Amino acid sequence: MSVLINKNTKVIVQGITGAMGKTHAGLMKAYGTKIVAGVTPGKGGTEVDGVPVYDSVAEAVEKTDANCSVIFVPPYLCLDAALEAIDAGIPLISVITEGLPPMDAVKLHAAAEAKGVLVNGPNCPGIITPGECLIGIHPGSIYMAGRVGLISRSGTLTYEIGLGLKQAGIGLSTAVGIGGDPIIGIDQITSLKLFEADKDTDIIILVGEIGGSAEEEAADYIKEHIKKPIIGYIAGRTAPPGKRMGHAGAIISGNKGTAESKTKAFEAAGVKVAKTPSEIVDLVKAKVSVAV
Amino acid sequence: MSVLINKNTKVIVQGITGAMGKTHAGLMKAYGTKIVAGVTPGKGGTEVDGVPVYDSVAEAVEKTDANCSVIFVPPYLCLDAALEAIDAGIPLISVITEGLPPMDAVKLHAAAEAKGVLVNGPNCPGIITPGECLIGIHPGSIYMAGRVGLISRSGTLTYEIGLGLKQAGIGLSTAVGIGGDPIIGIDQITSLKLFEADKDTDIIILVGEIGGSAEEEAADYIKEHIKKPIIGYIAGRTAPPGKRMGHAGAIISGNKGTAESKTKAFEAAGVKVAKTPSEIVDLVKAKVSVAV
Amino acid sequence: MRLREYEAKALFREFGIPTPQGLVIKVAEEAFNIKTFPATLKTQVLTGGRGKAGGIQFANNPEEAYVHAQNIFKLKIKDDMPTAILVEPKVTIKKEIYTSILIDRAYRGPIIMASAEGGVEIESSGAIEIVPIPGGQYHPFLGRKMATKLGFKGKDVLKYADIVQKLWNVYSTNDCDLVEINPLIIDGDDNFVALDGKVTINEDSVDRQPRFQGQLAEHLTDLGEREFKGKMLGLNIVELEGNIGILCNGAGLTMATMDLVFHHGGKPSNFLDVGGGASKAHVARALDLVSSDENVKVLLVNILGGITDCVEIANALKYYKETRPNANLVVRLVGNNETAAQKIMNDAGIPMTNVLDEAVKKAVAVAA
Amino acid sequence: MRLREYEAKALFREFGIPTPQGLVIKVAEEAFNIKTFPATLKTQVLTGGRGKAGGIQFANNPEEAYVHAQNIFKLKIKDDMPTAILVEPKVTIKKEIYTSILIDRAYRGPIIMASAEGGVEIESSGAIEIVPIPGGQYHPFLGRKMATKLGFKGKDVLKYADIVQKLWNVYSTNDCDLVEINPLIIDGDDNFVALDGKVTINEDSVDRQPRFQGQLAEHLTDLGEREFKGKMLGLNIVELEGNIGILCNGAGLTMATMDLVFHHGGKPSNFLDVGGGASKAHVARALDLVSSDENVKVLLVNILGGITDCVEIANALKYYKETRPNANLVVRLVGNNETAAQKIMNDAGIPMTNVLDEAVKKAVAVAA
Repeated sequence: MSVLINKNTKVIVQGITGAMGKTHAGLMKAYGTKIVAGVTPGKGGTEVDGVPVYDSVAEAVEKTDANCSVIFVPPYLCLDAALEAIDAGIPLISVITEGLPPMDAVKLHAAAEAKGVLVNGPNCPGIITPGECLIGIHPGSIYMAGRVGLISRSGTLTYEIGLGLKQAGIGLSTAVGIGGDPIIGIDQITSLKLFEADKDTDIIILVGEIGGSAEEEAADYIKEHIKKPIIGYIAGRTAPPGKRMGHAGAIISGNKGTAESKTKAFEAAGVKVAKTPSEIVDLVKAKVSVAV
Repeated sequence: MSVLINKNTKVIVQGITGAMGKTHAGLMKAYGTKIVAGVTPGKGGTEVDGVPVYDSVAEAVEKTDANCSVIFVPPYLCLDAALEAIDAGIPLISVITEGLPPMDAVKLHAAAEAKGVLVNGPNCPGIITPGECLIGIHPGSIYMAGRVGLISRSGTLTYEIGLGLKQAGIGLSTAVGIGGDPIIGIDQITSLKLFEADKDTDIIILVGEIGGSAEEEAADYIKEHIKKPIIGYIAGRTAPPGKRMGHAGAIISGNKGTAESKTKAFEAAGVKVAKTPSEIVDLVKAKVSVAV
Repeated sequence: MRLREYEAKALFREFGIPTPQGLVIKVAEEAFNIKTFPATLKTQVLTGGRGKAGGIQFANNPEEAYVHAQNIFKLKIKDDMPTAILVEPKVTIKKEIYTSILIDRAYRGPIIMASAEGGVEIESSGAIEIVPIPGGQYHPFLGRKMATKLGFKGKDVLKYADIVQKLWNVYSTNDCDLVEINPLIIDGDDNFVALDGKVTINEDSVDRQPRFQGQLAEHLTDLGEREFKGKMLGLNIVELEGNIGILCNGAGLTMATMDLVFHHGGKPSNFLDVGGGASKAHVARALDLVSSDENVKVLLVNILGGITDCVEIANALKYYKETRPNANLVVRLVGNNETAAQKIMNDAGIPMTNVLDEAVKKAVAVAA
Repeated sequence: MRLREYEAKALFREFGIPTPQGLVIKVAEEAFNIKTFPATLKTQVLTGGRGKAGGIQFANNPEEAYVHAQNIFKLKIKDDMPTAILVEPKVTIKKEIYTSILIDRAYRGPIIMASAEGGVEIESSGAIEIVPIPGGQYHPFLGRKMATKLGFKGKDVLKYADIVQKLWNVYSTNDCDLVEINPLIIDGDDNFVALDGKVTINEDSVDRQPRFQGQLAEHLTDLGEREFKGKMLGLNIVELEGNIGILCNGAGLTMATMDLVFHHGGKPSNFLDVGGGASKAHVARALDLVSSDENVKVLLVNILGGITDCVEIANALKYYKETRPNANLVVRLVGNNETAAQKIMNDAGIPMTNVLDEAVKKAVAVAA
């Protein structure tokens, strides 16, 4: 078991003929993900790495029964691509694209919510259920399968933790890279809910960063609803206020969105907060040995 | 009892300072409807016929707890007014205005559906629960209270039937003038559902007209869900195809929307179809006497 | 209000939809200005079936074109006399497609309707595809979705979707009821070209479309005489073939009255809904309009006053009776201010009833 | 990218928002062109707190204005040297309001934020009202809703809503992050006038806004030197005060690395996320940029190759080491193509670890 994706997930890649789409379609396929089709309007009838390319998502879905789409199209075409996937009835969409204009993000998420479609991202590394399915740009070999759920706003930091855990002999049920934008679809609360309900997840790692109040809201949710142990981490403790730290969402505005506030909220919710990435691994190890 | 409105309904009038709004606010109030406020942007702080006028619906709702709005604003301002009422949390909106541009109607109904708001109209006479509450432009004195539910696409034809019934000593639980536009909110099926559930309605009169397929769809619904006796009528049997007969929605397109098709559908659903307005009264009288 | 083909195509071009390079001629002599042959001459009437009626002709040289133009300018099709001819060069047609955008009741919003087989008999061809535009919010993928439904592949998907996007722009910017391209063709250079164009502006929206304001009268040539006058007077009239003139308030009641006339063996001459709250002057104009058809033998007036004040009606009838003492009038008048109205009618010597069936039967008897 | 006040106001006027009749002067001598006195001279720097810093002055005649202009043109505020002064006539202020539109995370969309008490200390005044714009779809009633929330009545509701509608047009048409009027005033004639204006164009959207393309460089004057260079090179750098230069891939990992430096007692000189899949050349430019600050004592490179090819990083580091043999480099390099990269690093004589904590501790020791 796992959350969101597994070995039966049938994936289409929107923007498969672009550099990014092509590379990662190949990597996902090599990992074992069922890549059933690609979509690039105007390139229908061709193939990429043995994957048939269609002109529209509707056509791809009709031909392949795909139930997941990974989007690699350029930022200004991204909203249209995502709305196309929503319209075609795809229930899970992962938007890897970075740099989506904020108003496009607003419209994308409003449309997805209205239809009950789950959107991962934008500006995210995607999701991986190690050994079963990888959507997005996670380096698959860095993770091993196991019983820890991982939720993270960051890409490489997720890999860092996945790698550290693997070196410690600990595997993941699923890693959800929720993305670094201010407005995202599948957020920390959605992911927590899924991991809480997943019988093959024992522990959850929640990696936050400065900016916004998602961690504070997650903490409130945890207090009420999550029974499984959670290890937290907040990146950006040394970030100065008012500066965008790479991610569009990683910015301290006034005195809002600080690491202190988030750490405090986590701790108040009973989340053990690690101070360094390696401490995350140590804390999980301790919990795992307790559980054993 | 009744459907949609009753003596506790608190009504605001949008466009109360216009000629139409002013006249009918007065008539509604005289009938006994609880007109708690009027709204005309730019005229806040004034009064019409003793009714306080506010600049925004939000303000009017905050001050009066209104739960119904009747809209008399000009066609091109109507969409904005209705969206304002929806935004302010009004659960029932009656749009009397005729000549709403079709694309505005599309947006209005999409917004209402998304929020679960009931919209009566546009281009309708409103709703009356005789003796309790009148919203819209029905001539109140023409109706008497009783146990017959009336659903109609037409205004004056509704009055005609109401008057005929009154002259025969028969009263109405509620009359719903659903409106003559192609796209309306509360339609025949919504109204049928309400009357079927209303314990103070014994018989339902369903007045249709040419154009569209609402009667055919209602007939399908009746077959499955309605136990109460229904008397039907279709206006426009002698209308030529391709001509808009007053109402924007009353047009036979090609061979679609004819009175024959609708009559046939009604009859197949067990609805007794009257040939003339006076026959409606006769048929109801017969049913009433059977019931008594 | 429906635009003529050449007007629709001008609008298309403004929004980037390719059309053939056309020439509009207003007198036959202008046929000698035609540069490219063979050329197609198309009468610019608003009614359909122009081809069958002889309104579309082909010419190989200026002389032929001139003869055709002379004939076309004399050709009335269903009451509609052309004031212009659109001349277009003949084009190579690789494929004909049908595409339109209109509001559909069942989808509660606009839809794209298209068929991979364009041409005349579109309704019977049966291969019509529909892509709804949910909530009236267009997005580019909708055009591509239709493209793949029609079987297009690769570059053609983008080209077709581009046309649909532009057609949507025409539709939404101008508050249209309908925009239609039939046929939309793929020409010898693999470009999509609108070979015909149909645009109907929604009449309720014309007043917020500055470019079409005041143009209504020019676009009503397919209406009957009373219908045209009615539009100009703001009166809702539909011409029928009978001899009983009808004046009523409310669309539903007017239809019911017509039906009742028929039910009792008569034939209505028209549908006229005088609307709610009509004034004496407005009703007087309506009475004039209805009786302007010489077939009308009797005027049946059926008013149920809700907003409408029966006194206004009575005064209009009184004035009408004074000016046309020999006209046959059958009046049913009930509702708002009924008693006062009754008095006026009595004074004017116009018989009146408050029972609808009675009035209708009487009118039918007079007309028979 | 933030517009200067006079640019923001020009945009406001284009969209119909009234502003005072201003004059932009680029050299002090132009002060003699001022027609209306008393006049306000405002330095056109991008940073806040202009008034306190002496960047806003009042003049009663041309001579006074000239002296003020000379001083203002010499006044640097937080690294920002003015290139223009906006001169405006003094206006009568009956009331000051604050109004802005921006995206709010909690509402997952744009909001109107306003206060009936405008002015400098808006965040602490506490009387801020919010009206969300659901789904990013503006409708005129939203402005009226805010108007009544602010306590306006009657005609003022329409006037204020008109300003908000136009402000929304500025916001949505130009892909803004923020549009703000503070203060929006009611003047002596009861008109609403934007006395100040703040417009920030979203940087991710600039490329689809033709009017702002190529203008980015002019609007980055409030950035530090390395930040400005970084923007020009497409490198994501944030200046800090420490002495450990940081080059990392991924925003989260970069922040975590900074935090770790601090955790182990060091001070990062910067945040630099070299991005995913960086080429040798891109990394080389990034290394140059980081070390262009003279305080940097050691360069800490932390790369976890996912999309990124470790060989590209290694080659960039090798080149860097060759050209700057004395630079202190601490490198942690793992992931995609790690083994091949390790070989390059060994050949180049650059020590390398694959344990993050180890690398950070070493860098801190070198910098101490």
